[in-house]
Amino acid sequence: MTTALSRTQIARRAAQDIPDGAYVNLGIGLPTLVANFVPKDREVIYHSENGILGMGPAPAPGTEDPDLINASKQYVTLLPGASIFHHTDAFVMMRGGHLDLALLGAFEVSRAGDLANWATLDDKTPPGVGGAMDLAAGAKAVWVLMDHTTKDGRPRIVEHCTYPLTARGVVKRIYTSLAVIDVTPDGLFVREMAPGLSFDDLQARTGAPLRLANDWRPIAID
Amino acid sequence: MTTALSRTQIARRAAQDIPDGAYVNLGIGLPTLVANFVPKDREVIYHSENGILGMGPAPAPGTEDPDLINASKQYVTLLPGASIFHHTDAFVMMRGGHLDLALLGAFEVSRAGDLANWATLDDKTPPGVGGAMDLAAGAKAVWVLMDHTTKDGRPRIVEHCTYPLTARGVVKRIYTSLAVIDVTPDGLFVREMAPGLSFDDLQARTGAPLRLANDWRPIAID
Amino acid sequence: MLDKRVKTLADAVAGIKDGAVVLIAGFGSSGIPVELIHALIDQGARDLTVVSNNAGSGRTDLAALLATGRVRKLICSYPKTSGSVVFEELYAAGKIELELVPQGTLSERMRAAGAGLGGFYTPTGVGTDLAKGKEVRKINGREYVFETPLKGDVALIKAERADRWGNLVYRGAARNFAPTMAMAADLTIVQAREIVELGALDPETIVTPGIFVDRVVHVPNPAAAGQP
Amino acid sequence: MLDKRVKTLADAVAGIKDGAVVLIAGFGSSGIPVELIHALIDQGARDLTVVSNNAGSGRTDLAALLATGRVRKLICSYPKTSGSVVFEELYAAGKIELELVPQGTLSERMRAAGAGLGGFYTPTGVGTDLAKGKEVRKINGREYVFETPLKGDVALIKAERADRWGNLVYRGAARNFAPTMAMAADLTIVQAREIVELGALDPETIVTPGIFVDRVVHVPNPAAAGQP
Repeated sequence: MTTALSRTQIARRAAQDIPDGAYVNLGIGLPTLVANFVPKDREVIYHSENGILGMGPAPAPGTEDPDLINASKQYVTLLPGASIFHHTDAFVMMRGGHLDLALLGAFEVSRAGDLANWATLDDKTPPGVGGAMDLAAGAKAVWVLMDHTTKDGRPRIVEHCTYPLTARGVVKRIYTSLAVIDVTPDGLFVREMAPGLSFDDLQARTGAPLRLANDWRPIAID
Repeated sequence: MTTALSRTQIARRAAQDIPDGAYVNLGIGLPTLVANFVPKDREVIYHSENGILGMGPAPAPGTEDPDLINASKQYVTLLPGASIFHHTDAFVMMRGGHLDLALLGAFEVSRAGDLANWATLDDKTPPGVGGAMDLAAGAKAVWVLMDHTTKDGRPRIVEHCTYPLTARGVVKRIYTSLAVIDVTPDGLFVREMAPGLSFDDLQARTGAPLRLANDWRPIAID
Repeated sequence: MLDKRVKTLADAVAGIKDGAVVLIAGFGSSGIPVELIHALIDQGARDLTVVSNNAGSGRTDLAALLATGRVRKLICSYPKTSGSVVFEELYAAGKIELELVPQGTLSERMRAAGAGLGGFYTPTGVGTDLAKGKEVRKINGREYVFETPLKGDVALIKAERADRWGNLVYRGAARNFAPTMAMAADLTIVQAREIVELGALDPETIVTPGIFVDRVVHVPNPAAAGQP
Repeated sequence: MLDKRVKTLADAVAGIKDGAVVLIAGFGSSGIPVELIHALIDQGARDLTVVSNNAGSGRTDLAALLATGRVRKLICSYPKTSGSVVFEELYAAGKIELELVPQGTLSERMRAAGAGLGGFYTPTGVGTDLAKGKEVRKINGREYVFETPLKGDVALIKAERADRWGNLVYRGAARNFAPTMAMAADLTIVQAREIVELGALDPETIVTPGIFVDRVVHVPNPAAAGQP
């Protein structure tokens, strides 16, 4: 019997891989949960596109500062060592390859690491891109966190993205509810699978060919 | 009998035309003298390419700060209201049309306002351009201060520059030892002449055709 | 004497013309020049192009400006912040044009205008719908999209402190787009919570040197943006 | 723990490779990282390309580095500051290559590298000898020269204060090229007159955020540049 990971568990799993001292941008949604689970002995520096480096946890109720918010417009705090800068410099950091990691949500990721995470195919609501394309194009590594399939069971890991692209060939690793997958020039390598899941089951729920790494292991869930 | 203006007098004359509240960059050499002669009731904000806006007069002996220097590497002071910024922003101001005036020295100026002020034709010494081209290309107005002729009597105002160009068509006004001349699409208009000088004399010392403005007057020298 | 202070909000926005490109600072509700936007509404200029990261939320400030129908076009990276109801209504009704620009490209395009550059090549957006129709060039083996400067006729800025030369400092991340917009507009108008004596700001910590600022108006108790 | 402090000048410059492009901050004698330059001389890397606004004066620091003969090429805007005797001798003898770049273009090219851009169009230099052989493009009726990013393998920076995350503030106009060079190099090495506790620098007045810095070494009494 397979236990798919919850959103919290996906975030928890990804958090274990963030290196000490890394500069990290957490995308809107699921990725923002990651900050809660990074091991306490690691010092991770969080970046926000509106000009903050060194964000700390959410403020205690009543101490919120309207001028300290993150990209999701949530209140944040500053850690000792934090810095404030203007938007253009914030994007110098993003576009210029200065961030070690961007953890992003996605609608789809392709076999080649193409990322689709900014626009749905819905024409009625206005589109919004924000900093998604800059971040995807510029971070040293992009990791995607997402459910392995859509709510109605269609794969999100696909041969070619059907949603509008955010950037081509940028995703290096995918953390899903079912697996941890590396995107490599030689294809998609499954590093970890949810406990109880077989490779064939995983492949059946994936829209692009997978390869099982020799040293694969079950995802460790607390 | 014609009295040519001294370098100090050229600087003094140009200084009278700097408007109150102007942002001004003074080039190396003769233009730096201008700051001494701006009427005291005008507030002029001096810019230096190494990241200073609001330079004041030279410091009193013994109070020099090695980290407060101008483009000529001379010690300066900061006025109340001064600001410090990095080099790239200093050139945003210069290139981006934010300076009202650049007062520059020159080897030659052409009828069309081409400026030659960065390189001699001497091959033995290394060339140096500094910020000359950025300033010439970007200031809202470029005024040139120079002797009317070379030491051996050749004109510096010419049909076409023989020295390497700094920028094309940028000079708006020329203050020389003999005249104040506006560079216009209709040609070079003489606004003022040194006392005692005839238009024919001036034209004879100039390498491009001049026109005498209807309201021309003698240069007022203290 | 160089004195950029003006007495009233009406003086601050005087002369803004119909058809103007107006850069409006702020990100979410932080750094929005609420009072200047309402002064612009009162001033009455129409057929405006507004450049702002978001499309306003609630019914005040940027949303109120949009609601007047005087904004022909919005150039923006993310017009769908929660509460962007006014924009969504106008957009659904086809009553406003939207130019969607990646956020970093938006900021960099304004910087290019302020810096006097003719354009730049960015890796952002290559191969996406937002690069359609744009020149793509391969430089050192990587593809880049050509982007052009985005200049404002006017910029509306909120600052924390200003002096009479127009030197500015901001409050926290309210800084966001303001320093870039200040340099990118022909007429930069600032509302400052506090106006201090010349010399009171440390030269080394001034964020926007006064050369980028044209008018400063004192707004001691600025309202929060995005109110219902 | 993120700790960019290193114990010695030798540790600070360890690993700089032969053939490296080295960005050296400073303007005239202000902001020159004298001790780091001498550490680089001791370290011994050769066949270097040095990017610096001037060519050094006197016989110390940059002039001393040039005198070792290990600098193949200098990219520079103004190599003829008074006292640039070492460079002038090398140049006259044909022993060093010079790429002369307008100062604003030099700075902007490094910024483009740091900002991840592929290049930009500048009005500076159009129609001059320094634009020869370069693409010229007319944009909105004005001519611009295409310029490419200038990236450093290493940047050597002098700061006034630093913390262990590498956040920096400078002293007066010694700031000059440092913030831009810090973002333009793969390995940014800083000598700081003072190293302070994390949190001691005001977040709003940090000039170079630590993300652009890799190593910080404490040099409490930096020597003046350009000594005989």
